[in-house]
Amino acid sequence: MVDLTINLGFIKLRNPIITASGTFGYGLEFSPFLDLREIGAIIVKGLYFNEREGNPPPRIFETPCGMLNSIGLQGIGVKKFAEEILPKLTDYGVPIIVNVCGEEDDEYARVVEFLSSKKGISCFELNISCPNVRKDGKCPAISPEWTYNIVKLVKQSTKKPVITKLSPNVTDITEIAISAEEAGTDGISLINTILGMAVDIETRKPRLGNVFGGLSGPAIKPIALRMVYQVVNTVKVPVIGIGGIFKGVDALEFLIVGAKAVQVGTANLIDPLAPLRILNEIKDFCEKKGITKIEDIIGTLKVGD
Amino acid sequence: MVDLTINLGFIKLRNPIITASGTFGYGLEFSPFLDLREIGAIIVKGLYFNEREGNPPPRIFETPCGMLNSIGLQGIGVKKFAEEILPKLTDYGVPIIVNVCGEEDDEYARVVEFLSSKKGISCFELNISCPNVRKDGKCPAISPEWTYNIVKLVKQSTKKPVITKLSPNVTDITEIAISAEEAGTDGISLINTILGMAVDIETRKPRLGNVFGGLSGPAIKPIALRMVYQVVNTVKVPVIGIGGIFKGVDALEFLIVGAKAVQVGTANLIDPLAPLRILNEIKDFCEKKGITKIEDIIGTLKVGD
Amino acid sequence: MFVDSAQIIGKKIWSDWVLLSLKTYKIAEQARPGQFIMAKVNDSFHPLLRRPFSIHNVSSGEIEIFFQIVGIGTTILSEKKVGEKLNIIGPLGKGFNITSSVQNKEYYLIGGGRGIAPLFFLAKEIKKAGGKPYVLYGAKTEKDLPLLKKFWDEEIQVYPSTEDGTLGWHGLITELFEHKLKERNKIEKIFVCGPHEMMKKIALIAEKNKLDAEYSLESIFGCGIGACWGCVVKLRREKEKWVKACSEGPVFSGKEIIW
Amino acid sequence: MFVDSAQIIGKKIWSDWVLLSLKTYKIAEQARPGQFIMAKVNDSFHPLLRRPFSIHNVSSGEIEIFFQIVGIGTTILSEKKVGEKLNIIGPLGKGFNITSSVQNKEYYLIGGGRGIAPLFFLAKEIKKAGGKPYVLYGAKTEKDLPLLKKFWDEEIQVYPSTEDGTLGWHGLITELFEHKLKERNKIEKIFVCGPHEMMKKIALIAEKNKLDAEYSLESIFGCGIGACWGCVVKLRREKEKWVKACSEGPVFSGKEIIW
Ligand SMILES: Cc1cc2nc3c(=O)[nH]c(=O)nc-3n(C[C@H](O)[C@H](O)[C@H](O)COP(=O)(O)OP(=O)(O)OC[C@H]3O[C@@H](n4cnc5c(N)ncnc54)[C@H](O)[C@@H]3O)c2cc1C
Ligand SMILES: Cc1cc2nc3c(=O)[nH]c(=O)nc-3n(C[C@H](O)[C@H](O)[C@H](O)COP(=O)(O)OP(=O)(O)OC[C@H]3O[C@@H](n4cnc5c(N)ncnc54)[C@H](O)[C@@H]3O)c2cc1C
Ligand SMILES: Cc1cc2nc3c(=O)[nH]c(=O)nc-3n(C[C@H](O)[C@H](O)[C@H](O)COP(=O)(O)O)c2cc1C
Ligand SMILES: Cc1cc2nc3c(=O)[nH]c(=O)nc-3n(C[C@H](O)[C@H](O)[C@H](O)COP(=O)(O)O)c2cc1C
Ligand code: FES
Ligand code: FES
Repeated sequence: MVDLTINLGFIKLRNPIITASGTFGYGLEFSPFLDLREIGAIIVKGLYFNEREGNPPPRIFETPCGMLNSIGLQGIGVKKFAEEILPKLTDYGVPIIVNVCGEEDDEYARVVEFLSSKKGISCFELNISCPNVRKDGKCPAISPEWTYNIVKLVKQSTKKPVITKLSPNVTDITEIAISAEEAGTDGISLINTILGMAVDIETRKPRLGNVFGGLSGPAIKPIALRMVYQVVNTVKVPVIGIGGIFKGVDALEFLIVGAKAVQVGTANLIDPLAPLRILNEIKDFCEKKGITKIEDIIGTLKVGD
Repeated sequence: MVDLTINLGFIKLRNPIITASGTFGYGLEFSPFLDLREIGAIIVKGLYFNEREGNPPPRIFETPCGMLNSIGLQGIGVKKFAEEILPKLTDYGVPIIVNVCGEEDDEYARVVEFLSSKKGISCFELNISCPNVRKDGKCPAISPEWTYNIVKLVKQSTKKPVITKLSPNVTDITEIAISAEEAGTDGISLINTILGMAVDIETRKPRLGNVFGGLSGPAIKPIALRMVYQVVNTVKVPVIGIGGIFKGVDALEFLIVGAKAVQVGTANLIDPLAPLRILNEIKDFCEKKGITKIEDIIGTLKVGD
Repeated sequence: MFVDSAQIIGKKIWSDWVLLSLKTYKIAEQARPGQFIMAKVNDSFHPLLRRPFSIHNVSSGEIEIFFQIVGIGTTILSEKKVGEKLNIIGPLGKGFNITSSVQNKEYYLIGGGRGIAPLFFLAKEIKKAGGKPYVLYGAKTEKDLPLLKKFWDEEIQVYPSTEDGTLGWHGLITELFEHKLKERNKIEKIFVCGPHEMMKKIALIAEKNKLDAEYSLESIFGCGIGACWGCVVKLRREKEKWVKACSEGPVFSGKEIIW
Repeated sequence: MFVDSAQIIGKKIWSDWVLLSLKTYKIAEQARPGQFIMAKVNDSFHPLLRRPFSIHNVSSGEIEIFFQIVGIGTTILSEKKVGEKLNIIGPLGKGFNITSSVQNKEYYLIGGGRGIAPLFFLAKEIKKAGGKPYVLYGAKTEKDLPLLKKFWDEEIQVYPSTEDGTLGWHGLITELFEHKLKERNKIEKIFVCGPHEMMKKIALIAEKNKLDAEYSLESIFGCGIGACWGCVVKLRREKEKWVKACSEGPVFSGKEIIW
């Protein structure tokens, strides 16, 4: 028996597998396929305060070992979420994390204020890193000050723990991580998608209605892993690794460089059983190696000889 | 017949296909496979002033649709290059571009000064963007000022045209491109590799001796294409697109977003015939579409309806 | 909705058209016309995403898919051999609405190119329920109409059209439709699947003739199970909004589609 | 050096060991023992890079490769069928140095696991030139020695060793080598290929016994043609330096290798 529990300090997880925002719907979509209860935590699709239309299609384009998306955070808004989704989702008894969005800095505060009073939400993940909302792909997570301000504001607006989700589209990821930590974030998750584009040579049009989109999937894993490693070595708050995790070995790489948990994203779209399959692969690895506690793997990278 | 010639202003090319530095040796390695003369231009492996040892192995690791490398610019130095390689290479009558490296800013100047007097070099490409030289993956191309200074210095040290090669590991690629342009660069090429890493879960060691390495190949194409598009829309100097170009369609995507020429990198390692195969695929496309001049394709992206 | 590793038990190829029969009990049992499956064509990361295919036919414990080879995924799929397994999810989406009182009612089923795929299953179901399906089956040229015989074998009326006149009506399927409407105009409903431009033209004709119509829309799917919001199409529902084609469609009423 | 699309004309599998015969006139004509080919196992981007394999055997217009299934590339390669094509580049690298005066000289050829692959071709060539090759062939267990019969058929002396004692010498191949050196010590040169740790131990023994030795080194190859500097190994040449294993090796003299 392998002890798979993870203590992030502000929350205890049954296991280190979390489903990434935007790739797992509102959770319920996956209940025909797997027992949601067995997942470490579920992060729901990013929520703005109000309902939101998202970007014009095409919104998805496949690239080598990856995909571009420019969904643009279409969603139902906090009220509908609290009324129609949350009650059903809490029934499953799985920790629920809400991915929080905002067009203005202020909106982040309004979202967490509104939702803080609702039962069943474990913590918030601040999506300050979505490349699909503005045409130029800019977002708060590309600036240390902007990041600091939003995290600070949100921390003042809720007593619940807050995870800040960082963008890879930066020169120095550690600088942003430090800002988030200084502003009081309880945890850091990374990476969100990498800004990219593709062109249809027949029509000479961009493949996405929004021109730019976010790259995700196995293609980006090496970049994600590097950034997670850099951030783990910079901040003290727990770090959650995201990016191209499709198999147990991928998750293990992130844990070894020091992530305390991981999020499974694009993999869910292809294999709705991915979170539990990956979990089982981790379990098998531990059993084979005689590892009795998953936490014993975290941060065990051997650098130098 | 399709007119494939490209005028970069400072140099005319027989066609838009250039071989990327570090993936085509010193050129001669490929003479058993293809007629070098038919390539638009050859960029040789990055040269420091002196011979250089490079990084400890493993130096290469394959990732999904991509590869990490941490060669660390092993090379023979300018003198040996000028004596042993250049004379043979010039015999082929293909434009030769030297990729210039430096540990200190000053070294870039010394390399171009030394080589400017040698016969057969068409222009220089400043490699201010190699992520494999310092352990933290930093390089001049992550800073606008640093970029400006080196380009300025090099331009003062040679009369030959200078292409500046940018790094994708930045928040705002246009800012760096502007710096290079202001400092007088004749052209801009991008992208160099993206900083990444990988871990062997069996040994818990990094897959590369140098821990970090540069990601290249099809996996990064969407990111490269986006950056090239951004830079093309920012500067006036000609832009050369690089990143994951394996087929004619890939090259065409870069031309359509506005690159005036492209570089083929990792593809050479897998298919030594890649530069001419890609060229032929472009030619076929033009013929099928009734395009008589390749320059008519450049910058024809249709955005909006 | 099941994830199943379905065995390929039959395969036919006509140049770039492929018919695969798959053994998949649970999916076959629940499938309705207009629903689809998502198939993973190999277990590599390249291509990454599943590909959507309409459920073309259902018989005891089996389904069929019928597709055109257009790119990397369909090429790999076309190379599969009988006996191999294919990982699929299905049945997905909401299918065509055939009301209970089908008896003796007349329907036009209009399929352009690969759009014919879901209409075979639909025609069979309508016929079984005592309705009268008339299938219009259009394509560029004769060799793109490989399913004609299949319809004949089921004794379903099918009217082919080809743009080059090599078979059936010489011209566009939209013209054939207008022509047929003159012959037979007590139509209960039309069901349409095909290229966007074709469906748009059909929609104009249907509106002019005040015909009830349903269209199976295509868009690029990320997941097929409603998780990614990638597949949206614009509908008029209270107000204009982007609606997920995979889980709320792919079949939508002509009344709500914004072309 | 040629890029060739070589037809697979023969295949044998023993659990995770595979022997492929390839029709490739030009490469076969130029190949020397110790040289290798780079194979693209499919035409996908995943896996991306070619994989290096020693030239295991050469006969008129054909070469053989012999490999162990260890990961994605070798798995895909093992699933190829006779009749399919394989894109290869070869012959690459510098092979073993067998001087002209081989006549009656004695050689130990020491192969651990998949390291045996290049030694078959080498043994045949030595024999043809009138020399006496003695092959030491070591592995974990009996089933990892599928090539024994092949050596016997060529009447080449081969001494197996297994770590578990299921066949031949019970123990490590390095121990077998020390043992054999006592029997026969007028050795002209030894040729070694196998896991790094094994070769390192052999090198110590060879040095102690002042034996001339060549080793075929492995490292991770990016291109195999000297273009990327990915494959370097540390050598003592004037000073210590990183040398490309693919184009200046993979075979190096024991005198220059820094273990
Ligand atoms: C609900 C639904 C049902 C479908 N049923 C059938 C069917 O029964 N028979 C059939 O032949 N085809 C059907 N299609 C279309 C089919 O899914 C695509 O042809 C297929 O995914 C292309 O895959 P590929 O890898 O071969 O093409 P790619 O190499 O990915 O692309 C080739 C071309 O196909 C387009 N394309 C790619 N993915 C999709 C997609 N998900 N939907 C539409 N176009 C796409 C691309 O834009 C490109 O122009 C259906 C599509 C949908 C949405
Ligand atoms: C010059 C040379 C000749 C070789 N000849 C043979 C031969 O005749 N028969 C044989 O069985 N093997 C040979 N090898 C090793 C063979 O190339 C690798 O086993 C193969 O590339 C692994 O590919 P894979 O995709 O199956 O493994 P992967 O999935 O890529 O990796 C599996 C394991 O193999 C290791 N590996 C990956 N690539 C290489 C590489 N290029 N070199 C060494 N190890 C690698 C990885 O580190 C990993 O531990 C040779 C290697 C070299 C350098
Ligand atoms: C279709 C899609 C939608 C996404 N939506 C969101 C979102 O709403 N909020 C968010 O923070 N991240 C969103 N992401 C980013 C993912 O949560 C994740 O950070 C990223 O995809 C990288 O992980 P992966 O490679 O495992 O997918 C989305 C990603 C995809 C592919
Ligand atoms: C093995 C290897 C070595 C490289 N060496 C250099 C170099 O010396 N100088 C340089 O400017 N870029 C170097 N690069 C970067 C490439 O020139 C190119 O910018 C990058 O690989 C992206 O293009 P690609 O995806 O087509 O490979 C190297 C890349 C690889 C893979
Ligand atoms: S394809 Fe993912 S929501 Fe429809
Ligand atoms: S493998 Fe590329 S230089 Fe040796």
